[in-house]
Amino acid sequence: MAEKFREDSEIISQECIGTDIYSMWLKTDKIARAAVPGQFISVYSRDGSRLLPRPISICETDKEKGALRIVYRIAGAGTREFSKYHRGIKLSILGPLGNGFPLERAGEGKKAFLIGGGIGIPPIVELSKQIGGVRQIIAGYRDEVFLAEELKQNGSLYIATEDGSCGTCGTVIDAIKENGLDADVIYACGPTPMLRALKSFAQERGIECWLSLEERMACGVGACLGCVCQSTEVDGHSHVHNKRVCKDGPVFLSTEVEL
Amino acid sequence: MAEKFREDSEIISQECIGTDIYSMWLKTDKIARAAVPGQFISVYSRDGSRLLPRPISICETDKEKGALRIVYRIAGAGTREFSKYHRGIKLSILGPLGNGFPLERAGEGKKAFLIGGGIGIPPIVELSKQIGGVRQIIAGYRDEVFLAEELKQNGSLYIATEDGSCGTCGTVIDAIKENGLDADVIYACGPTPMLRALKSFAQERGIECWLSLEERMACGVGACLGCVCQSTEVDGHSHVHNKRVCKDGPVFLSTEVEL
Amino acid sequence: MSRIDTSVNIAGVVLKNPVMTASGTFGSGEEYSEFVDLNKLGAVVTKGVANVPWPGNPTPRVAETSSGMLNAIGLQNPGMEVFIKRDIPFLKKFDTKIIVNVCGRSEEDYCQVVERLADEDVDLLEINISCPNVKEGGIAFGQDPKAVEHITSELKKRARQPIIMKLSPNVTDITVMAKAAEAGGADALSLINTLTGMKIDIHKRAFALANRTGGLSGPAIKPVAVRMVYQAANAVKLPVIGMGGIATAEDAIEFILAGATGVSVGTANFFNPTATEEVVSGIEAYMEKYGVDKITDLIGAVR
Amino acid sequence: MSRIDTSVNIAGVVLKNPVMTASGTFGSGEEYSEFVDLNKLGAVVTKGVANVPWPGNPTPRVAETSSGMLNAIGLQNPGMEVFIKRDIPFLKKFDTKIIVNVCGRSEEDYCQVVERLADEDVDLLEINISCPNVKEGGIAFGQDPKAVEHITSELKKRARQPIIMKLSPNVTDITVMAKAAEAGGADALSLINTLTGMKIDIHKRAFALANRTGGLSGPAIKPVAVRMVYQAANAVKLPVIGMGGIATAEDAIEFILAGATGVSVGTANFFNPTATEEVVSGIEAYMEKYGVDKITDLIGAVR
Ligand SMILES: Cc1cc2nc3c(=O)[nH]c(=O)nc-3n(C[C@H](O)[C@H](O)[C@H](O)COP(=O)(O)OP(=O)(O)OC[C@H]3O[C@@H](n4cnc5c(N)ncnc54)[C@H](O)[C@@H]3O)c2cc1C
Ligand SMILES: Cc1cc2nc3c(=O)[nH]c(=O)nc-3n(C[C@H](O)[C@H](O)[C@H](O)COP(=O)(O)OP(=O)(O)OC[C@H]3O[C@@H](n4cnc5c(N)ncnc54)[C@H](O)[C@@H]3O)c2cc1C
Ligand SMILES: Cc1cc2nc3c(=O)[nH]c(=O)nc-3n(C[C@H](O)[C@H](O)[C@H](O)COP(=O)(O)O)c2cc1C
Ligand SMILES: Cc1cc2nc3c(=O)[nH]c(=O)nc-3n(C[C@H](O)[C@H](O)[C@H](O)COP(=O)(O)O)c2cc1C
Ligand code: FES
Ligand code: FES
Repeated sequence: MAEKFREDSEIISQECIGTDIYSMWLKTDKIARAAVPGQFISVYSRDGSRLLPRPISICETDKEKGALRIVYRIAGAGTREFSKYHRGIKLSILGPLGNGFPLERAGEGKKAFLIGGGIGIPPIVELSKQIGGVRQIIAGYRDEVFLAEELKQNGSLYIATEDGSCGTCGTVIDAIKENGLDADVIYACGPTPMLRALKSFAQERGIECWLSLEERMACGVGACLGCVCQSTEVDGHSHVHNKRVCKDGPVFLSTEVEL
Repeated sequence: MAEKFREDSEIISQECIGTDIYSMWLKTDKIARAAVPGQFISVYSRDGSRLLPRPISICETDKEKGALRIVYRIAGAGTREFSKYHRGIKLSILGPLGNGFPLERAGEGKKAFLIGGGIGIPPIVELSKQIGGVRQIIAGYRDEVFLAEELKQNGSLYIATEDGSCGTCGTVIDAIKENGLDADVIYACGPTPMLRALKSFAQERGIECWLSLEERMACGVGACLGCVCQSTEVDGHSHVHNKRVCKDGPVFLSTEVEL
Repeated sequence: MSRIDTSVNIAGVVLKNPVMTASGTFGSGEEYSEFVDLNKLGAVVTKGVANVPWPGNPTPRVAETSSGMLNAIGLQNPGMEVFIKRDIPFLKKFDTKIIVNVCGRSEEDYCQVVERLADEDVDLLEINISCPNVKEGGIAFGQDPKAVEHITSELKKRARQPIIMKLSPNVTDITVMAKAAEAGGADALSLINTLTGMKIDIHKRAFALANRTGGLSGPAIKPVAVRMVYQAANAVKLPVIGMGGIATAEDAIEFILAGATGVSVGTANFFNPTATEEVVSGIEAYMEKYGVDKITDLIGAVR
Repeated sequence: MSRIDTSVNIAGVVLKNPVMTASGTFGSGEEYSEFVDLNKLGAVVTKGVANVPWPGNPTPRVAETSSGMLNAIGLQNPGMEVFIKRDIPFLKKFDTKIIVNVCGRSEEDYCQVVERLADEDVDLLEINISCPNVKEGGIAFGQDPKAVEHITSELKKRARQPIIMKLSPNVTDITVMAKAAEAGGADALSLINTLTGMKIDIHKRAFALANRTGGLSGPAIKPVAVRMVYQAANAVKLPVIGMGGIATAEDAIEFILAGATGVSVGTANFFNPTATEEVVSGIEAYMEKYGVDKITDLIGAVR
């Protein structure tokens, strides 16, 4: 089991990279070096009225500097608080958490789809840097495009927007079809409807498919059973049809889970 | 009735002036100009888990710059929070609150005692600047002396320390006696035992005596009845033997209140 | 904004909007009228009024807790005669409804106040049945359904204004109390009063409040309050006034969606003196944003 | 620090210090053993265990509130057989006491778990009587004194380990429940379980929890918990384990001064994974500072 660390990490920089979307680099002692793509951190609020940590995916790591990047959208009071902080402030974080994407399922001679939807795009950045084989990155947005520069550097990027303002008009699956793409393995993170569509898409085409799920969390470490998803089979830990997104996931094989 | 203002005031400066004692200057739009000596402000926490404002006396005002000074001791979580803030941060404050010291009871040809005990000393600074007549300032401390420079500038300063490290060894009353002082009117702010002693001292000598009381507050404006003290007579507002420290006080004639 | 209808009807009394003040946190309106335009509020609910002046409890009467506060004011009030002479005329100057909160130590106390107010120009009476009841050995009326029904029907007989029974949350099943008040003839319910709590100063090794226990209020209790408002509103046909931790329009709308016809702002006044007015304008903004024409469409919309 | 005695005795079981984990917030210890040295804790209290695996409630199961959180996990657990095979051996590796929290949907369920655990190497059983009770129409055992006394005496007959009855705070008078448990033969009490609450998402106009209501925990509820611990400890002769919002040593000492012999850290683990250990060392520091030699001198010292 990978080790987890609790750190008071210093904000190296923070910038707004889109409407309500922020990018923050954090200096960490150990977390950045220990992290693998697809893992997340728990970010603790500095306001005592907000107790629960916010789970945020690791978008990039700089192992040399021991720094990690998160990219997040303001969704409520917690993320709004984070967006107000500037360089030098310390944020308490816990990580790296969860399992991460299984890099070994791709590699030399294999074609992979690396798919991100909306605020599920950030973890795809580090994944695209570390994974082997042919990298076909498909990013789906409602309208405004972000993180595209980073993604382009690590593979062929295909964009889909719901309003058609950039790339394919439609979903990430529309983009795959429009560009006639195929793959041996899928890695994806994004909203549940997208993951659900990818699960059946992968099933139809018989492609191995790894999905990163989201669920409301409390502990983030597997103790509270707050964040479960339904599993196809009885789970080895819970002994019921439930898996913990925070600990057994967030990345699951699409056939393991019900969506 | 004096007008009260709610302002987001900017911290001009903050410094530590003694063990756990902080001095802060705040830029205000209207409060500093409207304030009279002995009034206080309610300082709101920025941490959503702490709801109630902290009442802090106005130590000095700079009417030209529209600035006011508070001097406070770390007593718990709220004052600890304030002590961490630096220049530029905005603090939400409400004031000026309460009645203040009746300056007209002193003046030309009258001798006044201006007495502060411990963290009750701050309001005596502005009082000593604005009051007329002969100003005999008596400041009582446990051990560590603070604000003495400011006090010296506006009158003759007599110091008492409980441990005898400076001035008279003992209480403010010991200092009065040791120095053979007398006065026509007393103004005082400090811990209840000191006020209680002054009340009987004044009674014995037949001196008019104004005391600034402390009580735990919630609203700070007279609405909640959280902060009452016992009054000698049935009070005209409450119709019972209670007066509101925040609104009817904090300054009372010693004969009006039970201590 | 004129297109939006925020008015609500509580027992035949039409309020221009559902926003009121919670009893005991707003005096009789005078202190906060320096910060808030009382004309903008649906109603002002006064501090509890008894038949005679009450001195209340010794101090300390208040203490802070995480996202909440404890109070043991002990219902200090100047008695109904002073209230009628001084506070009603003050409130009559404003275009807002007047709701008088009534307290007592015995059934007779309550009856006297209600009878005395019969000919006064007030709109509604709110009966605080969480007052300590000396005769019944310290258990509040509000914790026994038979007592709730009985006192409600006694007061209903005497009251000229509609009566709102204010329920205590310190009960096993709030629906039992709500139904008892309905059976007794209540015109409306309000809830929740404070949860009984305690704080100890570990350095002084003493109770933080002179009274030992006090009532917990503020954002800390909001989830309990929303739950009870939801349960009560679904258990009876009466309009419900919801309160407990309301500090923003979002909080108020949460109570309305749970089933509240009116909402009261209490402890929030202490940390934001303009909270009541902000709740009013925030509700309007929410209705604009989501295209809600009538606030009554939101009442109990989540079920 | 060796001079200081932090040990407490709960129903004949001596804990090295009063600090435990609150059931359901610490799993069976494994997850938090990455952050905390379990050897430092007085006891580990496990997640509720039933006779058979329970799938729990649909998600969302958790929501945040001001200084608190709501949970409706629905007592998901792998059942007693897995628990005995996997979790007890894990906990036995540490020098700490093991307290198994027991849940059930019927009296038989509880009896089965208690009987099955009789020969297992656990120190104490904590009986969660706030579980939904299918047979009695959804009202929890814990809200009816007759049911509390009855189930306590039935379990007492069968249990080999001392039993701690864990009381629900959603009652009018906690002392009635405490006395009922005592009359039924309980060896100790623990309180409080969560307060029932609700949260509504006003933008989605939907309940924040799939289960609609959930249990409120965290610092928000501490004043209610301290009050109930004080009342219960003064109403019965049994040792009381206090919990509800304990996040720091100061909080723990507040409960001890109110009458608690043991203290449990729950929700605080979620926002500070090392909270339990910090409470242990903070209690020692407090005792050092004030020259308290035996922690038992602090129990119920404020009255
Ligand atoms: C493993 C994981 C990784 C994540 N990575 C990112 C990321 O890289 N960037 C990013 O912007 N967001 C990410 N999220 C979502 C992020 O955790 C939530 O947006 C955040 O917790 C909201 O907190 P808040 O206080 O701002 O909003 P709140 O007021 O708490 O909630 C606002 C809305 O956000 C949604 N939400 C809240 N918490 C969660 C949650 N734990 N999971 C899903 N939805 C939630 C709710 O639907 C709610 O309506 C991730 C979530 C998970 C579980
Ligand atoms: C009119 C007035 C003027 C004041 N002026 C000053 C001042 O100029 N400088 C200064 O340092 N302090 C002043 N105080 C006291 C100050 O308000 C408290 O120290 C502060 O509120 C404590 O807050 P906290 O969160 O730090 O501590 P808490 O954790 O809230 O309390 C810590 C301790 O402080 C005491 N305390 C808390 N609130 C009050 C209160 N309202 N009145 C009296 N004691 C309290 C309690 O005994 C408690 O044990 C004044 C109080 C009043 C009523
Ligand atoms: C200081 C204070 C005094 C109160 N006095 C009364 C009262 O006189 N009568 C009454 O019915 N409720 C009284 N209450 C209860 C409030 O009206 C309200 O029911 C409770 O505080 C919950 O709302 P809140 O969380 O918005 O404050 C008082 C509450 C506080 C904080
Ligand atoms: C996520 C969660 C799960 C819980 N599960 C259980 C449980 O299985 N059995 C039980 O008796 N109490 C359970 N509780 C209640 C806690 O043990 C404790 O009584 C309550 O949370 C108050 O303490 P706290 O405020 O420190 O969390 C649970 C609480 C939480 C937050
Ligand atoms: S968040 Fe607690 S188990 Fe996943
Ligand atoms: S603090 Fe509310 S009346 Fe004084």
